Amino acid sequence: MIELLTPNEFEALLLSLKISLTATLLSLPLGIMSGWLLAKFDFPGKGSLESLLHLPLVLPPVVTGYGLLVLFGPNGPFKELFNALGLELGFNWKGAVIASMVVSFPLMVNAIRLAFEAVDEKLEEVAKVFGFPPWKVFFSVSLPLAWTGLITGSMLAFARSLGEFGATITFVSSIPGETQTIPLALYGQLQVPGGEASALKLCILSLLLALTALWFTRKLRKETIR
Amino acid sequence: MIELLTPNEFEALLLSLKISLTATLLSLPLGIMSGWLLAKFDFPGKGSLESLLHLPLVLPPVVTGYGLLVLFGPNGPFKELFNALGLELGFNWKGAVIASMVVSFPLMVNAIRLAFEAVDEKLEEVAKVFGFPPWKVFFSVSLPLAWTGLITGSMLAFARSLGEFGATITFVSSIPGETQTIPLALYGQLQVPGGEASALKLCILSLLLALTALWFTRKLRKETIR
Amino acid sequence: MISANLQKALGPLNLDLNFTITAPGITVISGPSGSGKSSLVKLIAGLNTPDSGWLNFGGKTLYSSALNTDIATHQRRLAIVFQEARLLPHWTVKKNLTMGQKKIESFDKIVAVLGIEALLSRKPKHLSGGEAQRVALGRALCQKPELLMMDEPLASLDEERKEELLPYIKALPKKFNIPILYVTHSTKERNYLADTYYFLEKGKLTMQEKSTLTSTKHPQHLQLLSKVR
Amino acid sequence: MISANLQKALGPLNLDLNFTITAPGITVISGPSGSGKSSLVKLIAGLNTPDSGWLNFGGKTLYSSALNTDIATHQRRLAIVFQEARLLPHWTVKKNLTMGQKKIESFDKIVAVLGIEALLSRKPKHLSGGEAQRVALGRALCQKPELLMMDEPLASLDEERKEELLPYIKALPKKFNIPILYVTHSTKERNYLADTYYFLEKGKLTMQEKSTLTSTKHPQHLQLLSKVR
Amino acid sequence: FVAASALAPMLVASETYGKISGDKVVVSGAASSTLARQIERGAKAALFLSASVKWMDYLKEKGTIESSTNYLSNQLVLVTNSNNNFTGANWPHDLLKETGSSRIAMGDPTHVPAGVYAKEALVNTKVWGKLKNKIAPAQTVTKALLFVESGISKFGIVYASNLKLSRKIKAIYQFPKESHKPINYPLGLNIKASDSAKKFYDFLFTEKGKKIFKNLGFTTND
Ligand SMILES: Nc1ncnc2c1ncn2[C@@H]1O[C@H](COP(=O)(O)OP(=O)(O)OP(=O)(O)O)[C@@H](O)[C@H]1O
Ligand SMILES: Nc1ncnc2c1ncn2[C@@H]1O[C@H](COP(=O)(O)OP(=O)(O)OP(=O)(O)O)[C@@H](O)[C@H]1O
Ligand SMILES: [Mg+2]
Ligand SMILES: [Mg+2]
Repeated sequence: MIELLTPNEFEALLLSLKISLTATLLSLPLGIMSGWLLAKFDFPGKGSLESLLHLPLVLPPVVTGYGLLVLFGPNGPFKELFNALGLELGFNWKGAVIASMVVSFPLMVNAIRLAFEAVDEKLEEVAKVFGFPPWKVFFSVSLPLAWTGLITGSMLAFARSLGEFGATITFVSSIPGETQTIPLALYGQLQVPGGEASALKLCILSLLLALTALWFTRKLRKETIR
Repeated sequence: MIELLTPNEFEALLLSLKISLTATLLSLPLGIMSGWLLAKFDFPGKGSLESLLHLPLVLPPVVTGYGLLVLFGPNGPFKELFNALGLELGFNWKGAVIASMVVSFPLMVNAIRLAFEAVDEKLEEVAKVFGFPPWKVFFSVSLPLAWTGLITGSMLAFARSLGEFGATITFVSSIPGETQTIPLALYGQLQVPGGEASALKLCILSLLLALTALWFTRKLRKETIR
Repeated sequence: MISANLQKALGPLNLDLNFTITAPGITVISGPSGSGKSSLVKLIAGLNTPDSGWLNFGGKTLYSSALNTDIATHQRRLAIVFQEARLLPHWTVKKNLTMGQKKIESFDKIVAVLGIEALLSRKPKHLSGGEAQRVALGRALCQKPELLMMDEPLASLDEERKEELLPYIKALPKKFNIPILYVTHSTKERNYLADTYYFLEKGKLTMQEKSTLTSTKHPQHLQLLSKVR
Repeated sequence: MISANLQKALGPLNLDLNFTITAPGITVISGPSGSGKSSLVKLIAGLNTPDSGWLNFGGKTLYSSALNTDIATHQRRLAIVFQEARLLPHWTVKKNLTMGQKKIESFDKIVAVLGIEALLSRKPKHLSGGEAQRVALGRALCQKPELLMMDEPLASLDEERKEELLPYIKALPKKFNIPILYVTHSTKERNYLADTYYFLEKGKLTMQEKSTLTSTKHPQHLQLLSKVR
Repeated sequence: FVAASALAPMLVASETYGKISGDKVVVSGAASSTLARQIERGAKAALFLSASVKWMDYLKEKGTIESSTNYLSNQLVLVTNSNNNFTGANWPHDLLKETGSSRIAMGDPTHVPAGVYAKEALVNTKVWGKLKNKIAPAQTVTKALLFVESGISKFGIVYASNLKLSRKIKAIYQFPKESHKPINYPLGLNIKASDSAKKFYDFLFTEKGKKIFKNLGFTTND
């Protein structure tokens, strides 16, 4: 299999995997928190939070990418923060992770939110009665009962990250070995007359990754033991 | 408000609305069916169906668009079928609807699936016992109890359609008044000197549409009266 | 007339049901917790598929593993009061009672005897345990089934209400000419209602003689009762 | 010692609870369905916030609208047997009993008296109604709370099992030195268990004299009982 | 159909022409590759102004377009953010030194026409070897421009016509014409084009038509 791939394609594969996985895992804690907040609480500004979360879904990816460029670029408002952290996002894979996270976040949050909404409050009450402090109620009751939502949400985010193109290429460009994921490489191949063969190969790679993710998701779903 | 918009922008707004709404409404029956099948049944080929549904999420939109162009374009294999139906998809708003549907379908299906999975089977059993044939069980019990999922799914699909760019521009190009939705117009404006003002306006238009959709969603969610 | 010969393995329990109920009237089924009473109800309803055997009701074969027959639940013309209320949460109490039907005969009567007049427009979420159970009972009574099954329908009602409902239930078989399968743990209910009485233990049904109805199978009860009173 | 003065409007019902329980032992609360018994339990547990009033327990103020005090449920050191079993579906029966605690005193004893030895490794989904209720009861007995509340804990158990459990429950207050609030519809249980007895009707609690314990409040019962027996 | 980089003048041209003739011209702008594929697949585009000769040849091969003329040409410039005070005086020394850890924004040299020309120019000025790992290959020239605008790239190589897109950008060096192949935008007429489309085609070659493109930074080939 590997021999069938050019080094460039192989690099793109690894990069896609690395970026999508990192993005999904990094989003997860925040996604869980937001999904939970939206599902269980009414608070002032809930509407605004909801809107903000859905922004990247509604805006064309180019705009999202442009927004990221303005926000996280060297003249952006977070400049000092990132400098202090020693984090540089421009033109590297970390930037691609950010782009993927932003773009796939709404999908993750909505799945998780739906799952939390379906958790029976009466079961959470039981845990409270038996002395579980709120954090323990959350981790031992709410979260496990929202399991399918977590899985679905992560799968959606991972798949969306794998397919992420517009925001990434706008934010961190398409540098082979650094930010050129499968979709970007694929796009490049489509721009060259006669690049279809390689494009098809990359397409199939994407699909294989996605199938693996789906297979994995099915396994994990089965673990749900209601 | 309307006076603030150039005729082109206004056209793009209407087109976006028309295309996104049509795409969402047309997807809904199919989305409900697929979500229900995936949630409630195990059948041979379930894995394949699942993979197929998630394809457009994993593939970069450009590829999806290209695939649509090859499949449904004026010279595609379904040419005769479409001619017979009097349907022409190439380079018109109907094609844009198809692009939006394909791209947003996985989001819709997953939300609906999660909701169906959360419906208590015992309640469906009650309806059966009291003589409801399967279709009636579905419409009077399963579907209403999956209400939040339907709403969330539709909202996600609508929002995703509003932001849809890559597949659309690749499949049906960017023809003002016909296929040039807000994101495509926005993209065009970014290519034109002094287009930033208009681009910003279009951005805000997108957001307003999305906010309306979210507000609507919240209203409909509240109707859920478990 | 119901006759059945059904087998079903449920985890460690092997249900092996073999019975014929020819008499109309109320057939009471008792038995310790976990002996398979609710499972029996589900098997007759077709909510659970038996491993093997057959089930006849009123001359029709509802299930037969040999003939590969399995009439769908919704065609079996049943009504069940489940052990849990199982009300449909998106419908009002009234709609839960009528299950969407327009005209229910003696609807007002049923509502009155259950004391749920004041609840009709509420959603099930806001009902107390006993209120929910009464609505579930009312839902079954509003139907005109060919077989009515009740799984401890009075368990969480107060005694006053129980006393009111028992005569009402006792009169049902004659009134609508249907058989009733009644699951209960209560000796009192059993003694008052049973025309036929089966005892279920470890998956096996045994018909009890009429004469045993007035005595109790478990001398321990009496012993304790005497202690308490 | 519990003393309370709590008001809460629940739809058409105005709960107005005013009581002091000084004696240790078992306080039985009866009352018709929908009179507010479960709501009372929830108010004491802090699962429902009262509209006004105060609640003291063992010298601590758990709730006071005047002082703006409202101790969170998990700090109230309670155990409750809910009217519905409310088992956690993702845990085995064993974990549901221990609630994740390592060492439970007299765990084997509790499991034995409830007859749930064979169920320990099962998931709640596969339990019968009575089995689930026994596990829910066991869960509360495994705790060492400062107040134990039980909402019809024996409703769906067979009579044999009830007879076994009643003496066990009766012995609890002395054994662990805790008060028990026991909600039941059953005259039998009430008569056997009650050290103090309250009757709840239309949201109002009235203490019943010790002497009324042996007679029954509702002559109708006796009437029917005599008919049945 | 028109390559995105030449969309702006084409819009003006179509509007002007619409006023003169009363015919409505519909302009669709996207990447040349996208448009070429759409035309191949049966898009009813009468005219195709491509940013690259390659895609025009591709269509000619497929027989959808008969012939084409190099209608426009363009120039390559080195740009920087207007806030920076670099000049082109020390070309290419400054470029090498000042790029530092940032990257030079340009079209992707593997397929974006502007990038292809830029690479050629750098190769010919003998700096490509040192810079090839220091470029940010953008999806389009406009996006390369965005990189410079946002400051994430210090330098960028774009078309002269792009300068009109942003006030935050200044050109500091114009690549000599000899340093790269001529930048041509071939204009082709679909074999199925209608007569009215042909009229617009002709209009583009009038002085009036050409002036529009010149105003927006292009050179027209006579
Ligand atoms: N959230 C609510 N909104 C409106 N009414 C409610 C709500 N919760 C409970 N009620 C009503 O309050 C009354 C008391 O309910 P509660 O559950 O306390 O009754 P109960 O005494 O436990 O009855 P049972 O013996 O039937 O369990 C009932 O009439 C019930 O319908
Ligand atoms: N899906 C299942 N898998 C395994 N065991 C099951 C399943 N469903 C029920 N059982 C077991 O089968 C037995 C019979 O259950 P059933 O609900 O019929 O009991 P029951 O007689 O109604 O008891 P109760 O009086 O407690 O309601 C129980 O031991 C239960 O644990
Ligand atoms: Mg049962
Ligand atoms: Mg109650």
